[in-house]
Amino acid sequence: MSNVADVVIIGGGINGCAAAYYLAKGGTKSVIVLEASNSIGHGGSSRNGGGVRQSGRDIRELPYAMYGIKNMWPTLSEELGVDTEYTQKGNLRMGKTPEHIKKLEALTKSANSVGLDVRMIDQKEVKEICPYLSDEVIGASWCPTDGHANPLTTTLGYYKRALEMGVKFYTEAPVKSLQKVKGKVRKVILNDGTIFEGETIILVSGYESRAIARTIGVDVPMTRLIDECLVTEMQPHMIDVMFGCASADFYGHQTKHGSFVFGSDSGWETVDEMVDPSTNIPDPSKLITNSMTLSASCRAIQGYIPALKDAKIVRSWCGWLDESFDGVPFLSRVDEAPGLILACGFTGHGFGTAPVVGLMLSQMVQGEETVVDISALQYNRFKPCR
Amino acid sequence: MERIENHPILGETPKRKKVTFSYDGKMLEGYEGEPIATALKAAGVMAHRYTAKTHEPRGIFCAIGRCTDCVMIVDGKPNIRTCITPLEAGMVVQTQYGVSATPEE
Amino acid sequence: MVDIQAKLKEIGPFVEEPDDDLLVCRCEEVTKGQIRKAVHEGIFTLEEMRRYLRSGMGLCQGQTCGKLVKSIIASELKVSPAEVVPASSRAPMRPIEMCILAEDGGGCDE
Amino acid sequence: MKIERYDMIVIGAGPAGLSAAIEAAKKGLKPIVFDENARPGGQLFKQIHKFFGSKEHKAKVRGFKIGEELLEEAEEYGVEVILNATVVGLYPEKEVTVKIGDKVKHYKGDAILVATGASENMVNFEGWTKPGVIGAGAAQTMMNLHHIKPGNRILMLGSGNVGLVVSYQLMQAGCEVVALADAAPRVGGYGVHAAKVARCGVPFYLSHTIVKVEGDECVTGVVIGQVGPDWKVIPGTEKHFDVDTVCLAVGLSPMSQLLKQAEVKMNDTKGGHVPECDKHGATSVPGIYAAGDVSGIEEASSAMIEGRMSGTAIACYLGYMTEEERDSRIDELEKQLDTLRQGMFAPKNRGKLVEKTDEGIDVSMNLLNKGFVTDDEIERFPGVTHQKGIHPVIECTQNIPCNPCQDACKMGCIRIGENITSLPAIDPEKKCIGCGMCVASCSGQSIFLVEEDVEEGYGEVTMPYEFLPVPEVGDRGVALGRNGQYVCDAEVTKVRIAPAFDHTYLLTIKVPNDMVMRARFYKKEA
Repeated sequence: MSNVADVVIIGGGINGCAAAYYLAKGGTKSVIVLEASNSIGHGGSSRNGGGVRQSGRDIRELPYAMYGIKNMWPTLSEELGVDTEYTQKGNLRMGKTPEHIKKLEALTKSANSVGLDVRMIDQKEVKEICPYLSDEVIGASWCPTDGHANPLTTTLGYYKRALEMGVKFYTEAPVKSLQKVKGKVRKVILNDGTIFEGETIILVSGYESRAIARTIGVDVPMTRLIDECLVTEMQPHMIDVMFGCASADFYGHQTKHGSFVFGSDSGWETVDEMVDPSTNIPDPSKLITNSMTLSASCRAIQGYIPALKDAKIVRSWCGWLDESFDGVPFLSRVDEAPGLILACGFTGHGFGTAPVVGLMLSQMVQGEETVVDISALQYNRFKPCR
Repeated sequence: MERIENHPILGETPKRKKVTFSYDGKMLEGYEGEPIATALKAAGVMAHRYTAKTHEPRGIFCAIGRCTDCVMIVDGKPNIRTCITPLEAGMVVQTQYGVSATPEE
Repeated sequence: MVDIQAKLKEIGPFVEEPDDDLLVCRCEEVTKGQIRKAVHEGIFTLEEMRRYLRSGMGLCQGQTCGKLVKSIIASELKVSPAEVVPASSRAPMRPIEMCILAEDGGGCDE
Repeated sequence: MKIERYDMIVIGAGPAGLSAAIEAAKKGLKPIVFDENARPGGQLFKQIHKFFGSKEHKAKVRGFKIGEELLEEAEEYGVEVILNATVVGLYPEKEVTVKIGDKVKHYKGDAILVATGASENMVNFEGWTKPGVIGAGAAQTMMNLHHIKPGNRILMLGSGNVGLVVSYQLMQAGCEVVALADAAPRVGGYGVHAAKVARCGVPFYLSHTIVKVEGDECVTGVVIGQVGPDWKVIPGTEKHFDVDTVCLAVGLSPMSQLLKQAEVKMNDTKGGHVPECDKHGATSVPGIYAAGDVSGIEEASSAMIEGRMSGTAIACYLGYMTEEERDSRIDELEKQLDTLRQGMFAPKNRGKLVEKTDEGIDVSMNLLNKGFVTDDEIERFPGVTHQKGIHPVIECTQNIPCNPCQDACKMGCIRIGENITSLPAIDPEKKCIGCGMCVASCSGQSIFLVEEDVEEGYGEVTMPYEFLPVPEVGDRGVALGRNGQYVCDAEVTKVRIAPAFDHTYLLTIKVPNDMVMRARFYKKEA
């Protein structure tokens, strides 16, 4: 086993797998992916609502989000040889109060400023798009080029393709630290002492990136927040759009399979702590859902889509999202750590942009210009408040 | 299938109230409170649903509400586990095709 | 640490078998061949198999096929079933209507 | 949000859960028991056969009666049992959410006992999804709870105790069991269970598996075939049966999802995914306990004792009894449990071929391969003697934990001794009066009364009989041998029933006197 590669990617989530795939496709000879857990896509990649959207994003993210939807998603299933279930039937971000509408209008205005086709629609038009919604919904922002896909098959599709192209994947390979050699980040040391070396190291491990980056003196300003998802039993085909709401009550869509996948919260997430119940010691790897969230989510969903009241929930799950200080990801090289590329802080909406992020990571490694300018995603963009 | 009226160990089956219900438009009889699946079995119904992908018939498999193979459309609601749902007078029970009440082509 | 490429090399390429069209997951109608093939594509855990093929993700949540899928993965990987990472277990234990869950714990007065 | 507190929350009102709640309630705890089913008792209410063990294990009492007794005891000690109560999740801080009717409620227990039992394993073969292929548990549920025949002509797959017991129950319900198949080379369950099925004429096909199930809309037939050492079917060995039902009894797995959700440390074993427990049933999470099948598949009798042990441990954990009190009670219960875990079918012998009994007698290989002991093999067992006049013949040939026959005989004809797994032996010095109590008390239905000479050329055999219709005196029919094959014509000379027999009729048939050691079942027609 050769532990030396051109690129070592820390994190076997969708961004890591996509980066590995585009690197291999772009001709990088040796790529290694290290995944801490025992499964690929164990983190946010398998714990999200599957939104592939531009609307609602910070304008710094819009250029690449739009690039991905225009140039990558439509052909992705074919490229990966899996059904990504990509459906481009629009995103409905709903509002129930004048305050909600105001918020949506502001988002819409800023998105229009960078050329996104998104507009405000009234209740009548909302009902035309989706007749199952509650009368409480008074308006929405509507982005017809948004959509959704299946994060599970998409992630594993990238993984499968990357494997086929010779990328080496190691699971159950948790990284303990990074180490510089002659001023350049090169060594990746696992908990069990195994050492990997790469000309370039891509750190794409969600919130865990923070602790790993710290081992070479880099601190990435982000926090961790729990989010929960649930899925219903199969329903007759009803709705193609992706849902969201101004109040962030819930988000989700009906899958190709017929089940509805939703994400939501109980409001207690900021103080939620994962604890190993055997020892009572905090352990974020214990992904135990909260006893209140399931019902809180159902209340939220029913408040918007009463037609689903008899749909049965078959499963719920939760996951951490890596929330960056300003809600916008970090995607950049690091001045004080040459050889390292940071890709984290996706703040719960990294799935839809994963193809383009993967592509741009490969371009950064291969010394090419990225498809869009991402200088606004620099890790050191923050300035003191006074 | 025959009902067991008298059993060597359990003795005579207690008398229960007869009710009628509809199954795919036909009127059938069963006993109030027994699982819908039991009443259907007594009437000779074996296939409760046809699957979504391959359209194959399914019927009672575990009889205790775990495997969900016996689900049907009951009073308009799909995915009702008939093996553990008590029969009531006037229930409308329909074969489930995928998740709908009509066969797809 | 699991070296996926090394393991794939060790188990060799996917070879079709006569009973590949045998159904394994009754709810989602996943066949033995699909599961076997997925192993050769790098899907080694029950969790990944669920995500990839939906096996065990249907109404019964893998209560019927869990053990069967596990043994197929194990035999394809040439290990004992106990070595295959099991799937996690999540609430609700049985399917529950959204409207019933929505009644629970709502409002501040409770 | 409202959370109700209880000393002890028990999930599952089966034998383990109820026993634990009773034991704890006796010590002053207020337990609440949730069960998702409409009736309590777990699988006990589907068990209509008499249980094994000794008096303290409620031997010779039928399963559903044990269930009734447990319920009465639970009520007596104020155990709250909530039915149709589905536990949705087991969350941190020992919180459970429960769906009761149309409501979801939250409870916290100072201790939680998970006693959720087991679920059936399944095997897949061509056609296994067709309506008419059912689990053995489904068959029991249909016939013993819902009073409907699972099918008319049935093939059973699986020769463990479940497969054997359910085959017998199917016949009691009026169904025809056309064959019993198992891929294993030997019968997995108790020999006495196999023998009572085989003597009714059910052929056993060991080393056989299902090749395919036929039928379009539902099952119309099944093909089985012999398996080679690679577990693959040997071409040319296929056999077809016309059946409308195929019943699967291929083992059970612990239903441990709730424990997994609670992040209890689990072990993946051959017998399924089980929690890591100490001998009291305490899991890795303080205050969460597990008992019964969920912590490892065993019999209901063991589950009841395990439940009592956990109930005791929880009572101590919550300060309702001292450690000394706990330890002395646990010792007592452990002894009972140890007794049940002795003999050929002890957990330590699982998967092993035991060739000799504890007494040093060669085990009947026919019993293991075909389900019955042959006429010459039976002679070597201590329960089989030849005497003048009426006497018991005990065809109990394996060391299993069971001894009611010893107490049943008031004359002292039957000896088992201290060790309840010893084979019952006949004391030829003691005189049998032909009361038949031993015949009715034998849970394995392996005791017969034999009298070689009742009249010129004829003798009599008295056998346990649990089918309908009950033959009448004077009926003429045929006697079947241990292998279920015709041995001779027979006439019913006596039919006895008594409350003490508990629904087991004693049927006496007259057969030629050279047939008294061969005739073991009676049928109206061949």
